[in-house]
Amino acid sequence: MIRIEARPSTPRAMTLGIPVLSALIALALAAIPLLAAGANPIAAYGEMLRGVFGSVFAVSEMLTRATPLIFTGLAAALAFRARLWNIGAEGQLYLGAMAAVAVGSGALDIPGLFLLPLIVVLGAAAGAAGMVVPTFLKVRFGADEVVTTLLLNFIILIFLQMMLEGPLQDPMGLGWPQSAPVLDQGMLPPLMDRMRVHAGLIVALVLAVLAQFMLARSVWGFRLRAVGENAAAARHAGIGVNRSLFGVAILSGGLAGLAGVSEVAGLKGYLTADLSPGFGYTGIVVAMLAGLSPAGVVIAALFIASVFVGADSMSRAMGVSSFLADLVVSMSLLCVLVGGFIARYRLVWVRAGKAAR
Amino acid sequence: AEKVKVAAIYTLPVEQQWISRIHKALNTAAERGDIDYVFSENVANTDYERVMREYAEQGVQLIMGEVFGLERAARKVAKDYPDTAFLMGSSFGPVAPNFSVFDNWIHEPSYLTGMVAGAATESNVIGMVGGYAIPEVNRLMHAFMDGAREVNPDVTFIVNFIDSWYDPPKAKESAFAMMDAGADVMYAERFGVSDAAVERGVKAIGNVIDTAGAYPGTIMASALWHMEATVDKAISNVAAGTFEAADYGQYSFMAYGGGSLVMDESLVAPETVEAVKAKEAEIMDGLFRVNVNDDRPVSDN
Amino acid sequence: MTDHTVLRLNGLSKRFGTVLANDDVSLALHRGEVLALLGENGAGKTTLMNMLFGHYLPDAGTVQVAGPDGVLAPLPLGHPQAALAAGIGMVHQHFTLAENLNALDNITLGSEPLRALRRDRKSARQKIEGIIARSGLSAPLNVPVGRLSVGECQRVEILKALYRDARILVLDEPTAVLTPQEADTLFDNIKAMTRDGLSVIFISHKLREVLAFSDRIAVLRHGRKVGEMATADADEGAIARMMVGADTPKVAREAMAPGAPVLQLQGVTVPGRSPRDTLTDVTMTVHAHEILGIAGISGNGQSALARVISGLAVPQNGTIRVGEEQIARPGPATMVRAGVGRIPEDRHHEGIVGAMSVAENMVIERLDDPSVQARGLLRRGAIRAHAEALARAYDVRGPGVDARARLLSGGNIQKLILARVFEHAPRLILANQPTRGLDMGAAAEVGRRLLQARARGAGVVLISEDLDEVLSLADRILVIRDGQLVDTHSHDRERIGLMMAGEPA
Amino acid sequence: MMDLLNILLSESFWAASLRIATPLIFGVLGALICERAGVLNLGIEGIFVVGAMSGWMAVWLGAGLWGGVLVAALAGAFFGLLHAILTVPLGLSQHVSGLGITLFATSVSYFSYRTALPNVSSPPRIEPFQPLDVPILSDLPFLGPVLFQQTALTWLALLMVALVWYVMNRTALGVAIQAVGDNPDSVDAQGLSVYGLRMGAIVAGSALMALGGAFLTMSAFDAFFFGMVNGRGWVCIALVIFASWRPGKALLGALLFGAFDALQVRLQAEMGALVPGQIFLMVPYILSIIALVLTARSADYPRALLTPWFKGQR
Ligand SMILES: Nc1ncnc2c1ncn2[C@@H]1O[C@H](COP(=O)(O)OP(=O)(O)OP(=O)(O)O)[C@@H](O)[C@H]1O
Ligand SMILES: Nc1ncnc2c1ncn2[C@@H]1O[C@H](COP(=O)(O)OP(=O)(O)OP(=O)(O)O)[C@@H](O)[C@H]1O
Ligand SMILES: [Mg+2]
Ligand SMILES: [Mg+2]
Repeated sequence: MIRIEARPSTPRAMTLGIPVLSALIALALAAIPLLAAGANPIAAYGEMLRGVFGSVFAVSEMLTRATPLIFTGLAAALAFRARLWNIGAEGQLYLGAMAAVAVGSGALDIPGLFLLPLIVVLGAAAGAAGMVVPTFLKVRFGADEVVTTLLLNFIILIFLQMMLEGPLQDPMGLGWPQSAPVLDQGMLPPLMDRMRVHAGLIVALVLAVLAQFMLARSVWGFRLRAVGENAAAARHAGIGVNRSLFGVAILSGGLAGLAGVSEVAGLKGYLTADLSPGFGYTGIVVAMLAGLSPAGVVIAALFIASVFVGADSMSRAMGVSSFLADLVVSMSLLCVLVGGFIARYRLVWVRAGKAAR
Repeated sequence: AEKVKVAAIYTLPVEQQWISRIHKALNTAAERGDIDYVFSENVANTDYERVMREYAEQGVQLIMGEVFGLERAARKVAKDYPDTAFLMGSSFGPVAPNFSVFDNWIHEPSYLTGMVAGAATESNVIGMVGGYAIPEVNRLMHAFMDGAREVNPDVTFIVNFIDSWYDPPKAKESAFAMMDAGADVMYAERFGVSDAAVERGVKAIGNVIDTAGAYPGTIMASALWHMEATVDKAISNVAAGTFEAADYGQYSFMAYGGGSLVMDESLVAPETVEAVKAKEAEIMDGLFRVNVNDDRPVSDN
Repeated sequence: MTDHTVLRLNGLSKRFGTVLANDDVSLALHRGEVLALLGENGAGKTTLMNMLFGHYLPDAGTVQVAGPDGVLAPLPLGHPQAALAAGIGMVHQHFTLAENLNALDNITLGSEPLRALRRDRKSARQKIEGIIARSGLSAPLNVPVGRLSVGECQRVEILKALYRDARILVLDEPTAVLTPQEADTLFDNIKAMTRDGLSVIFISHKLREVLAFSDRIAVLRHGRKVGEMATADADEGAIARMMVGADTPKVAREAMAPGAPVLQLQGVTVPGRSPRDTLTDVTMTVHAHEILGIAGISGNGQSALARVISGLAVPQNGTIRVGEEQIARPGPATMVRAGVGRIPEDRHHEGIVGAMSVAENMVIERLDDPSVQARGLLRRGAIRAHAEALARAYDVRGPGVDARARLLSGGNIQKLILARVFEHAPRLILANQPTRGLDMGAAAEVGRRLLQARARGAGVVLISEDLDEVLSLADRILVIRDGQLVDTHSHDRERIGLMMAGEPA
Repeated sequence: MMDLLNILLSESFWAASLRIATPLIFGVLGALICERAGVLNLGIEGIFVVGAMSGWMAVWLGAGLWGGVLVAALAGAFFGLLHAILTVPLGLSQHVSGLGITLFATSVSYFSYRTALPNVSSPPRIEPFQPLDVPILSDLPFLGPVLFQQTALTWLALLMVALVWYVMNRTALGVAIQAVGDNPDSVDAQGLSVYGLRMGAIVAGSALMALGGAFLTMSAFDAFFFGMVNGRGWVCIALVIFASWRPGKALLGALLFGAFDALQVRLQAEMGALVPGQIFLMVPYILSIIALVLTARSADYPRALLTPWFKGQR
């Protein structure tokens, strides 16, 4: 019989070593699809490494892809801390992006000093609104937010399509369902010449640090943790549970909205219905890998981005199907999940018969 | 001669009709031994720019693909790699020195298939199922509708967009709904429509690719797109070092063999065949210009 | 009673991390015998029984059970299935019922092969009805268990064991949630069954029951068995000494003149979905220097009353006054600010946030206080220092104030809550089931603290299903029944018991 | 108005509703079983994909239609087992494991499809399930076309509704599954295996989900496409709650959703000129949320949903 026992404490080497080991195991497992596709795994790993760290360009691309994941990862981490299961970051991201182009692409031609903050604030507000609605339905009617946020993703995406063929459509866009570009002064500036990595990354990092600090050190964070760990006790102790939930809903939705702002005003410049290849959902994964810690979110986002960019680039170099990238990401995720388990628990083999005789 | 290194970047899998035509033309060129061909499919627009740069860095000579979702970014990349030739599906114009564009300008054969459909319908109701209402789609639908109206002024259209490039079951349901509303000829812009037509025994018109073999007795005519002319032209330009920024759209016109009509003459009335062939000749001779209309088509009520 | 041994535990040991929960415990049980297993909170009683039943695998030791032929045979350990097959039935300290199923399904769960294509509910029902007739333990069989009262749930638990033909019945604190009358009936029924050969081990902290119903007593302390005695030879003092290793001081209540009113409820009505959370037109006054006891069978509106006083329920009608102040918008925070200290009924569920530290739990009701925060940031040093002082003052023992509160034992969690409540000298204290599940020492400590607060001038509302506790602590006793309060004007056990049951006194 | 009435009275509309509902019926039943046992299975979207791909692939390789159905179920069961191992004995987050399974199952399907068929220009087709032509019944007015001209898989879905209802409500196994989703301790204390019941339920539920995917490639259509599942799995997650975890209501919910979808394509065709087509696309989702809001308070959740349970820890 196998028994699972919580480790009294996790050795330091293990906290650091196990995630790394898990990632390595995931890469080892990636050899299976590689061999199936007739590629040499050893060469592939080399290509993968080169794809992420081989050049300044590669690193900048990895950072570019990590940026929205930090935002959505933070969105999920904060909400999940309060046991508010926000699966709707994807939709909230698009709400933020819509708000950004609504004001940023010519509606207001004002200096960047005003326009950029306006875009950021409105984008965050739009995302926040997208999470406040399901939170209201939860608090008022008891409607499960996993489902409402999930369904809202679809509704928002369809709404987006409607907007891109209607009010938000670029009049110069030859009829394509896309928005007009954000004015130059409304764009988040790039961090490096000729590279795509942009100031959104800095914003994301600052917010991660801030979130980490507030969660651990502020009364607000205290309340949020209490509500998440035991809402009944928090309510009994006089903490406004609904207020905390709405607060975290606003932050979580706002962060997801910022992911949209950052993608549209930092990277693409205008909005299309395929702005996000599932950043909202991946954010959940990032948050959980991070153990719901904001600082961890940064590391997890960098990890996921590295694996994706590396595997994607490797698939091209090795001439195997580019679907390999998602496959490697998902295997890494599952391995790291199990690794996290092993760090917290140990399996004990017990022979049941012995004691009985 | 040295093989030209060509890479293609597609935002959808290579089975998608539109992309399959480019893929096919490049594969043909590769089989001929003219090029070394690699491709990445299903690349999200977010990642597209990185993939372009990766190929450019690898020294690929010609990069093909579609930049409808990232027109500006793509032109920026092209500027950063002036020695690489870019030939991209795009709604906008070329940019010197190295960024050329193309599009599926098969409105001409679409017009002709419209004539077939308009003549064939008995209920005077034609059903049209589209993916998204984007210019590339709208343009062909309007040409088709114009053609149908030319031969049959009483014809009405039911138009539906399923808001997905890929959902054959949904396209099929949409087609069934139109047949329930009286449509007896279907314009099959998406996969799934012809399947519904086969099940109900009504006729269909194909688009971009020739699926007549898969739906025997159903597809009366198809407007085909051929990328060979475009691709071969670009490859030879690159090989000769004469690649320039240009609009390759014309190579999709019928006159260049980029667009063509196929008809199953056993399913089409002889007088219609005759009328269509006459019109085809007019187009080839430049005597008739098919109107281009990019607006979203709507149902007649 | 014969001397025939039906169960033998030989040298069982079990370690959880650093805690040695059981250390080489041996025990024998005879046919038809009621053995009381006693010990302080955390002494290892539940752990021992869980090993017997197969929930835990012992680190060392063996168990032997007599078969139907009376011959002792080794029991395979670590398999509840095997224990059930050997005729061992266990009623756990916490209910193990599926609330969405009715009693019949809960009772038959696991007794039928899972592969069977159909169930024979008819004969199951007949068998259960037979057991009910024989044992006198009745419960509605067709209602989802979630809608039953705790007393009914407790009976369903025992029926579960009897349905599996248990010859050995383990009862882990079966009366912790029952009224004295319910408890007496339960034990009468069990006694009757022992005459048919049932053997019983029961765990309890209530010495009255132990002395009245057991034949023999075994005592655990810190995981070791420290003694056994025949109940006939035992008295409270002797048992307590064996459990704690020292005498426990008796709490004595001195007479005291009541002061000004500290809590007045006037015509308070709370509508609820079940009687448990309904109050109808309740009027009551609590004075300074007074402990007002609320007795009643569980599920008669105690929770609703407690929710009103702790600010969790907003009455539909009526007024609440704390001291002079009328509470316009009741809420937990308002109540705390008005000087109400609240000891919740369910300490794990409502009393603490188990995943947060002991120190954090100590300040959770006072987050706006300048000693806790400055400009929205926690003063972590101050919080910690405060917690350490408080833990010393109230003798909260455990792995330290930075440890998660859930790691504390039940008694220490209660002390944490007491510390939090008493620290700010509340003028009114709501104590809802404050000693439920606590051992004698811990319970006495709670009583002592409540009396201290009363002496200081606080008013106390003591809601308890343990009538003995109410009798010993309260100055005045009201009975709650069907959401209404009745003054008893008495301290007579018999009379109050009858009023609780709804009979005219 | 007349149009709407005409649509609602037409048999083809109801036949379409049932057809569109079929994959959802499989999916919602599968999700229901998992959640009844206390485990949320967000892997459903990916399990749909793997069912669609593997079932189709098996038929394409010559396994026969029912062979394809079996392969799809087995593939679903495999990914279900993975989810079960991660969430039951290991007790990992059900949300993340589920999303991970969706990503994994989807990418495995796509990667293997592409590796097996590297150079197709149009997707290869199979001979799919044909509508059953039950002799006399299919000629019945109204009921004939609606019920008796569906494919065998639709019938299988309806059969599954009855089967799941029977197992859940009339067998010891069903009672045990309901118990383990409400309070695992109740099952443990009665000598049943919490792990066994939960894992079994997830595996069985996932196999059913995969049939929903298989329907797409083997009945609704005859080829596999990337992205063809298109959110149908997620919809099932919402429908389970709408159905209060009851098979009968699950059927009703799936049918309602199917009906709205069928209505949507018909109305859009009629009124597309007046209203943006997207409005119609949104309707089923908005109605799901409204239904959820209306039923939420009365829904009795499996109390142990999302809560892992470890043996020997309480
Ligand atoms: N599953 C477990 N994991 C870790 N520690 C445990 C576990 N179960 C019990 N313990 C510890 O073992 C000791 C004995 O606990 P046990 O529950 O047996 O006490 P008890 O005598 O039943 O107490 P009470 O009277 O409060 O019910 C305690 O210190 C407890 O914290
Ligand atoms: N013949 C039977 N065999 C097995 N279980 C049964 C049988 N009859 C009823 N049950 C179970 O007993 C419980 C109550 O039965 P009943 O048939 O009254 O259910 P119900 O309340 O009407 O619920 P439903 O809405 O599912 O019909 C249910 O949980 C049901 O599953
Ligand atoms: Mg105990
Ligand atoms: Mg019934």
